[in-house]
Amino acid sequence: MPDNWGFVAAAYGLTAAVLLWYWRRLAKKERELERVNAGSETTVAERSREPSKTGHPRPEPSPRTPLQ
Amino acid sequence: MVRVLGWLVMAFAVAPREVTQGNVQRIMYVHVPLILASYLAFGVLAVASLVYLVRRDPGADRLAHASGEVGVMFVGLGIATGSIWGKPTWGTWWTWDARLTSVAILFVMYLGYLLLRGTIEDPERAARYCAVLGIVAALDVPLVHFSVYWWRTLHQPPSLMKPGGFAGSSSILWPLLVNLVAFALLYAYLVARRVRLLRAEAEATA
Amino acid sequence: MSYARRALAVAWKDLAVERRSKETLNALVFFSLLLLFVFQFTLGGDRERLAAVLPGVLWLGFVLSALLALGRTFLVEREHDCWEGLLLAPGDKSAIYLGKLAGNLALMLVVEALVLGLFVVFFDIDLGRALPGLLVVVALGTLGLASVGTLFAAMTANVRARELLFPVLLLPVQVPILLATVKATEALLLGEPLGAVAHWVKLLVAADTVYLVVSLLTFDVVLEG
Amino acid sequence: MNLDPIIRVTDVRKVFGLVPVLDGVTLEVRGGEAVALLGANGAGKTTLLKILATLLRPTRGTASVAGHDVVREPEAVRALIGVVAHGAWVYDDLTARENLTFWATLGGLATGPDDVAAALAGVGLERAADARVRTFSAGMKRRLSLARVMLGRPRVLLLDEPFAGLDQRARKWLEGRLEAFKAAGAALLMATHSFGRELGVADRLAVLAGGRIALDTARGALGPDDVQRLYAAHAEESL
Repeated sequence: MPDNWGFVAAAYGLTAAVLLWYWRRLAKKERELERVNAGSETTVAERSREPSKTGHPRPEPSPRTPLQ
Repeated sequence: MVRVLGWLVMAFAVAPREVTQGNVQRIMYVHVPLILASYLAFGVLAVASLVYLVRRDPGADRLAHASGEVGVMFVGLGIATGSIWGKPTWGTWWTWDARLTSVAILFVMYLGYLLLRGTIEDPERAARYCAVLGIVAALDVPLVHFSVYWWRTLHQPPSLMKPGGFAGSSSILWPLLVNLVAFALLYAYLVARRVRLLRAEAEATA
Repeated sequence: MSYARRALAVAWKDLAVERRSKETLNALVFFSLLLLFVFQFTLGGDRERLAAVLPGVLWLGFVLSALLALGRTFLVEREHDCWEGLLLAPGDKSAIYLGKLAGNLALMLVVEALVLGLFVVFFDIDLGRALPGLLVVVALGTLGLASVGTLFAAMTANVRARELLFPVLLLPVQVPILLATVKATEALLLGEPLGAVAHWVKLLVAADTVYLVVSLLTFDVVLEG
Repeated sequence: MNLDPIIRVTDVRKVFGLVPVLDGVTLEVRGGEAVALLGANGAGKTTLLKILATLLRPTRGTASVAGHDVVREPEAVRALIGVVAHGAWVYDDLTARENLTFWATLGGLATGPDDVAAALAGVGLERAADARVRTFSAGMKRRLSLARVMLGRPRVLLLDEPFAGLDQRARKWLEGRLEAFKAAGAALLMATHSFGRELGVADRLAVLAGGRIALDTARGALGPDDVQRLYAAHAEESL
C-alpha cells in the first residue's frame, strides 16, 4: 500500500477546515448578537440568517449596522 | 471555560495520528468517528424532537436544531473523508458501497431537515414540523440500512477493502476509541454553543 | 363509529372533488403518456436493453406520478381556505389523515394501472405469471409512498417553495421503498416466484407499518398549521 | 343573559416575528350577549378571533371558552364554537347539500339528510341545494357557512366581518339570524370595521387599538355617528 500522505493530509485538513469554519461562524454570530443587544434596545435586531449547510456556505448578507 | 474545552478537544482529536504506522488507512481515525458522532447527533435530534412534541419545550427544539446542524456537518465530512480514503484504496472517489450509500442518504435526509427549518418563518410551526420530520427520519434509518445492505451484498460481494472494518488489532482499536471520545466531546461542545446562540437569538426577538 | 365515518367523508369528498374537477387526474394521465413517449424514444427497439431497464423505468414512472398526486393532496383545502375547517372539526385528526390517504391511494393506483397498461401495450411485455406478485409489490410500494407522502404534503402545504421542498423531503426517506420495489420487480419480471423476493416484501411491510403508525400519531401536530 | 362569562380573555399578548399585534387584551362576553369588536385593519381583530377559535396560540395570557382553556383543551373548545370567517369553508366543486353533509359528518354530528335540508331551508338555500357552490354569490356562500354553523348548535359564535359583501336584504336577514342565536343563549363576538346599522345586534362595543381594548362600552342608544366619534377618539389616541 503506497504511502499516500497527500490523501491523509487532505482528509485531516478538510475536517479541520470545516470544523474551524463552523466554530468561527458561531463566534461571529455571538459577537454580532452581543453588539446588537449592547447597541440599544430600540433598534430591531436583524434576525441573522439561518446557518447554512456545510460544504457550500450561503453568501452571508452583509450585516447592516443597526440604525441608531 | 467551555472554549478551552473546545480547543482541548480539537488538539486531542488530531493527536493519535502519530501513534499508528503511516499509511492511508489512518483516515479511518477521522472517517469512522465522524460517522458515529453523526449517528449520535441524529439520535439526540430524534429524542429531542420527541420531547418537544410531548412537552412543547423550546429548549428541546433548539437542541434538535443544533444537533441536526452539527450532525449534517459531521456526516458530510464523514462522506468526504470516506471518498478521499476510497481514492487510493479503490481508485475511485465514490463506490456504491453499502455503508457509504446509507450514510449519503442520511446526509440528504437531514439536509432536508435543515432546509425545512430554513423555509418556515414562524418558529413555533418550524419547531413542530421539524420535530415530526426528525422522528420520521430517525425511524427510517434502520430501514435505509437494511435496504441498502441487501441491495449491495446480494449482488456484489462486499468490497475487498471494506473501509471502517471495526475488527482489527488493538493497535488500531485504541486510537480509534480515543478519537471517538474526542469527536463525541467535540459534538457536545459545538451543540452546546449552538444552543446558547439559538437561545440568545430567540431572546433578542421575543 | 364516527371515526370511520369521518375518514370516509374526507375520502369521499376528495374523490368527488377530483371526479368533478378532474384536475389531478388529467395532469397524471397526460404525464404518463409523456413518460411513455420519452421512454419509447430513448429505449426504442432493442429488447434486451429494455428488459434490463424496465423495472427502474416503470417505478420511475410510478414515483414521478406519485409525487404529482401527493403534492396536491391539500391543494383543494388551501385553495378554498378550508384548512381551518379541517382543524376545527372536533375528534381525532388522524381520521382526516386516513381519508386523505385513501383518496391518494385510489388516485395513485388508478394512474399506476394506466402506466402499467400503457407499458405492457407499447413495449409488448408479457407479464403473465409475474402479474400477481407484481400487484403485491406495487400495492405495498404505493402504500409506502402514500403514507409518508400524505403526511409530508400536509407539512409542506402552506410553506413557500413547496413544489421544491416536498420531493426533497420525501425521496430520501423513501429510499427503502424505492430499492425494495425496484429490486422485487426486477426479480419478478425475470420470472422468479414471489418467494424469491420474500425479504424485500417483508421490508416493504415493515416500512409501511412504521410509516403509517408514525403518520397517524403525528398528523394532528402537523395539521395545527 | 346569564351572568358568568362564556368567553374570557385575560391579558392576551400575541407577537408575530417582532411585531406585537395584541399587547395585553382583556375581554369577556356572557351568554346571550353580542359584542362588536371594532378596530382598523391590522388592529388584531382577526388574530383575537383566531386565538379564541384555537387556531393560534397566544404568546402570553390566557383565553377560555365556557371554562375550557383554548391552549390546553382545544378539542373541548372546538365542540362549542361556530366560526364564520373570511374563507367560508366551502368546496366549490361540491353542491350546497354535499358541503353541509360533509361538514356535519366531519364534526361528528348525528345529522340526517332531513336535518341538512332543514338547515338549507333555514338559510333560504333550499332551491339551490343541489347547485355547485361555485355558482354561488358571496351572500349565498355566507348563508351556507351560517347553515353549517347552525347545524352544530354552538354556544359561542365567532364572526369575522359577517356583513361584508352582503346586500341590504341579506344584511337584514343575517341580523335576524344573529338575534335568534343570542336569544338561544349563545355568546357572539363579531369583528367588523363598519359602523352601519348592523351594529344593532351588538349589546356592547369594544374598540381594539394599539394592541389593547381601548374602549369597552354598552351600545345603548348610540347611533352610527356616535360610534364613529367614539371610535375615532379612542382609536387615534392609543396609536
